[in-house]
Amino acid sequence: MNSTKTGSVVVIGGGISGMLSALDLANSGFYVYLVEKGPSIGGVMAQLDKTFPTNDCAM
Amino acid sequence: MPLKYVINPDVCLKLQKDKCGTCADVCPANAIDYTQTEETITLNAGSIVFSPGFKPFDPSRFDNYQYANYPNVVTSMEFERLLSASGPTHGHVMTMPKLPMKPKKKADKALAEKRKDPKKIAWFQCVGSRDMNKCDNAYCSSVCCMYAVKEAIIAKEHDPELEPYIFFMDMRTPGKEFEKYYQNAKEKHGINFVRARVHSVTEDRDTHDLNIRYADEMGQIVDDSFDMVVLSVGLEIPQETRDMAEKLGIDITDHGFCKTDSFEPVTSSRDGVYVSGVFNNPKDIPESVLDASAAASAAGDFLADVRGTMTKAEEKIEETNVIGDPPKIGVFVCDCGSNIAGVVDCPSLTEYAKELPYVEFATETLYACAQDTQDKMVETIKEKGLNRIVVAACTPKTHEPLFQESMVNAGLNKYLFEMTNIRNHNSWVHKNNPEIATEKAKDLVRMAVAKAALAQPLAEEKINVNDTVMVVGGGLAGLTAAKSLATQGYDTHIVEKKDVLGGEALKLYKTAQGEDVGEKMAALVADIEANEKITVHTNTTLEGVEGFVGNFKSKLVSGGNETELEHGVAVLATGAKCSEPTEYCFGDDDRIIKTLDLDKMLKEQDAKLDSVKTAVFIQCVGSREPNRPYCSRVCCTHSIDNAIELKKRNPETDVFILYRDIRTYGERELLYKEARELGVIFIRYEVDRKPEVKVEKDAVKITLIDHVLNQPVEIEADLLTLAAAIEPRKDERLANFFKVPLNDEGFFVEKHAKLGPAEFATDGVFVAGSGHYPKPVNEAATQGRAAASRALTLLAKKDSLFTSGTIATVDQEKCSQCGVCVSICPYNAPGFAADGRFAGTAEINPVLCKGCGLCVASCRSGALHLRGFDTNQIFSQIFALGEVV
Amino acid sequence: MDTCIQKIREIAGDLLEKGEVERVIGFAEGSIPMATSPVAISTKEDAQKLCFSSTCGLNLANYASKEKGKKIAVVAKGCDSRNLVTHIVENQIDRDNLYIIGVPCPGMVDKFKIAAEMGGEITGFEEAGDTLIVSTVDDKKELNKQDYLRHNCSLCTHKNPVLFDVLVGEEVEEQQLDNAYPDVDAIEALTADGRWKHFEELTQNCIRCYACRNACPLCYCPTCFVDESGPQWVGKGQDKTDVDTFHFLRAFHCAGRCTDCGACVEACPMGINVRDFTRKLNKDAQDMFGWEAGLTIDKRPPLDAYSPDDPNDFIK
Amino acid sequence: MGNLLEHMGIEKDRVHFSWISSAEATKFVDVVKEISDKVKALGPNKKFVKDYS
Repeated sequence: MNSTKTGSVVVIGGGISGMLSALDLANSGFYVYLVEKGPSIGGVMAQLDKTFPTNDCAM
Repeated sequence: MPLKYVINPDVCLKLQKDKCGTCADVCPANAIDYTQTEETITLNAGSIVFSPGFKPFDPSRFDNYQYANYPNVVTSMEFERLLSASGPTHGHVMTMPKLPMKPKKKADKALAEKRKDPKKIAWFQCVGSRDMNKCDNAYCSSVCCMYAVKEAIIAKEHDPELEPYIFFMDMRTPGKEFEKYYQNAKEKHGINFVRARVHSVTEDRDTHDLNIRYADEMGQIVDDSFDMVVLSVGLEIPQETRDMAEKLGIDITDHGFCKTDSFEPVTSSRDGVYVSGVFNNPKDIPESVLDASAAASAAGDFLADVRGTMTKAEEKIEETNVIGDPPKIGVFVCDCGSNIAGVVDCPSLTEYAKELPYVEFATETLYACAQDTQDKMVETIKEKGLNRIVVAACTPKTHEPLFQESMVNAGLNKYLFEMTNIRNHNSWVHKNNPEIATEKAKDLVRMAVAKAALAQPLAEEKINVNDTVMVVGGGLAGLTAAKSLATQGYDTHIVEKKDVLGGEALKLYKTAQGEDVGEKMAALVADIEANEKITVHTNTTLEGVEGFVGNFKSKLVSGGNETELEHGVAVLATGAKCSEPTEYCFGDDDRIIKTLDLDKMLKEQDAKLDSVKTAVFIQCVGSREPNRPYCSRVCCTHSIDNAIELKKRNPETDVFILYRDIRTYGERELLYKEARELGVIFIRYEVDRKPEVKVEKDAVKITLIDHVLNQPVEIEADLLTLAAAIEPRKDERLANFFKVPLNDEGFFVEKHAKLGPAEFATDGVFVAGSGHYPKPVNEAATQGRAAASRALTLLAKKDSLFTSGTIATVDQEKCSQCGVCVSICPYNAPGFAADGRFAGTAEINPVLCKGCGLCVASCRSGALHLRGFDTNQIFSQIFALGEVV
Repeated sequence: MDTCIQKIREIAGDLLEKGEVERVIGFAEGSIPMATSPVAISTKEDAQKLCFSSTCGLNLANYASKEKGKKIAVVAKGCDSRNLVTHIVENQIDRDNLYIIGVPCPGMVDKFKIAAEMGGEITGFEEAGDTLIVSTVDDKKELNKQDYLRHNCSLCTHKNPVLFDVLVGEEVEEQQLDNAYPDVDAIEALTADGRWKHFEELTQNCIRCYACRNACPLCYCPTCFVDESGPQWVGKGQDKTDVDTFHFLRAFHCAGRCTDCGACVEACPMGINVRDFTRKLNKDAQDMFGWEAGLTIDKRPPLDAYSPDDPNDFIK
Repeated sequence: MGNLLEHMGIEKDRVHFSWISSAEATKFVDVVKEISDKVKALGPNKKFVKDYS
């Protein structure tokens, strides 16, 4: 590994996967840029009503 | 999600024609700025996580379903919004949902008058998936079967009169707890499942009801009429994403999904670029969440040596001492848009709150959780010198931490906060009785204020975290987790009871993508053994665990020698095993084998294979049965893979697969397709009409009823492979060591089915691999990485890990030393004080206490109290409720 | 009976003389017939004060825990020994500091019943085997003890101590009962209103002296819930609801721990059978958990322990 | 607790224990309806009620 690497990560996509990836990275010591093309993060999951199989609210 | 309005520049009159401009005039915050334009920002980053997601398939181009033309044909995504309380109909399902709720056009108005509550709804599965005729999506989208079942159940819950029908090819419910959900849908909820692909939909011109035509299983043409049709659309990778992938220089499959290695399942073909979510093959939420953490782990591994170089420390705000000060309560009433204000009279509620004892300030907010409201809250607290805050809004489960953060920003202890739920508990359930709802909201606020007045600042204890990690289980998932943790600098110990590392994966031949498992595992094991940070304990068992997050002490026993390992976190990756079939004459004849036996033969190039003329596979052997009601997930793909292998070795071999539903989810579907093209014959059987197996001298005879012909079919095979169920190890002792639960079947129960799939509710304990649920190589590796990532976030927080303030405390004067608390606590938090004035009385270890209150309720002497929920606070709430105002 | 008393005195004297214990808790004759009372002695000479008869109905475990930290010996009937077990389990006594002088119990007599039979003030009480010789100023009767047993003793299945260091006298035969709870069954057979009436009448004379609580070896909290004023769990007056709440909650504090020793009833000056509350819970403990209190020092009462597979049919 | 209350003559249907998660809205509604129907059928409770007047 070379030492010219930057300790930051760009996460492209603000859906559930992108958001959580960004959180894990930020919480484990990396600076994170979360990039989302839409006006808000949340992705498709935020539009769902309930989730299977527990029928928990998706929000 | 930040609730901010944005301007759609394509239709904005101001931007397009420089007319209008009303929004700038009316915005009290002067937030409108027409001069903003696109900016290009260059970011320097060490790596990229690419998680672009998917687009729901657009069914407009299917002329047979007339989605574009019929008002009652909707997509599953649209139906999802119909069910949602925050959707356009506030959760009320009605026909013609695509029309505006209050239509303006004349034709729409006429149509809207025909709106009704649907009584019969049909779901069509595989719209835009598993389809090469009308679109090019040969893969399975993996999620539609389950979401359709869910939508049908929820719709039926809304209206018990509803008759939901789901038209499907194979029901694909191979996830954890999915099969039970499907069976419950059939048996408890009365959802109708029809195995058919619907040919076409026509519309009654007058009523707009939909007539459908399909061939049932016996080939009979059936006509039926429905009020609504929901198209279960698949997940698709849009062209835009493919273009971006090309720009990023990463390889994608024909369908636009990222190409990854099964053993490095989130690593793209380009160094430093990691992928997650549906772009990395169709998947549901928990798998996307696992991908997310796994990608974080992989990106972190790549940047291990520069970790922590760019992060900034948070500024600490001095906490105001409020002890002794009279309560000065601030009340924030949230409208939640129209969610609350649409029912509850929020202005009068706010006025009412102002009159309550100790209330210094009360205000109404459109969205209490919005960032600007939060900033205002901080400002108000400082300006008015408030020392207790009540928010009347939604559920503390999701929003309490946010408000508490604002408390901290304003210099207040976060436990001086009280939240009352006037949405879920009030405006949503009493939406038809606004007056009563307003009264109830007043009661709730009065109770919250009474409790808040008694709130005390609570201290959180710092937890010291030991840097060492223990991974239990040296299979693929455990090794993957260990490798990532060690790469990022943590001493990692792998505990394996066998004499070699590798686990069940060593018995596999190839992955679904054709990788040689043996070779890959050997390379992984070599990596592990070469890693200085990793200590491998083979032939070792775990005989006891003490302690808690950050401070575990485990007893390891190897060959009679006992050692103690101190570690901060643990990853449980104990895997699963193949069950021994009790049916289909297994064990009576060496031509009847299990899938893993066939893998062994293929691995060893067993000469016996050359003489096989007819090979039969039976699926669901011991799975999806009353005593093992789950689907073993991997067997369909595994058998098909082996069937292809046999066909390729010798195209003359007749290969039959006897199945109940083929569950080749995601791009595994392509294998199913390939198998059919190679001439593998698939015959479906019903669970109550299982194949019969007889061992004869020249052949193993298999008889079953063909579902198409409804005639008995007899196959004489010289190799019968049983897809035996995958069974958890059901290690109750291990579960007990770490206080983690097992489900009915013996799999570990994760923290949260959706959002916490690689960790346990017990802090500092993580889960990976088939001990959680049966999974193929790539998913086990993903979960291994995900568990590592979750563990890493905890280890990285080393200096800022605190307990909760809401824990039990002991009034030692009152303690009778009876020990009920010590005995009853599921978390071992209470103990007896060893010395001091109160030696012998109970004391609580704040680190172990979860604040569940069991001890408090069990204490006969009234010596135990739950901070933040003290008896006087509860009483004050009850009395406040009783107050006639 | 006399040899048994002799033995108790001998053992007690011995223990005190050798300094093996600091005190011996036992029964001594009272100032009037049948009124035996608990006594704590600390010299060999005082050992002669110790006695034992069918009138020693109080539970000495109650006094043992008050001597925390000291080495003591306790005279224990079957039920006393079961409460000592409970005290060991509940951390009130250290087994190492406790010497149990076990007495196989012949059954205790119901003093109220004898007094009622005799009418006048009792001036003499002797027993010879199963015959009770009771005299008043102007009468003398021979009564059959079995007819005058306390109700709990008549249903007792643990007359012999379950835990002891020495046993005085031969073990007695334990009775086998087809139904250990006929009284509970009788109440259960009533209608809801009938049951309510039963308990209303039961507690109507209660003066809230708390003698039942004080006599009970299970009630050792530093501050009892009835004395607590912040929060005030139960009103302190004679309101019937508060009286019932006291009995109801006290019974709950005994759930799974009560040995049905009868000390509460023995102590009640108003003759209230408060066991009607606790017996129901004892029966439930037996039916739901197969549990009888105080039989083993290895297990805690079922309601003290957390188990994910507790019976939960009541949760719907 | 239900058992002893019932033993004392408080009708069984007046005391109810239920485990309902926040996701089980339908169950909550069903249970509450069931209880309120049962309690309505029993009429007002006169036992164990403190008279403050």
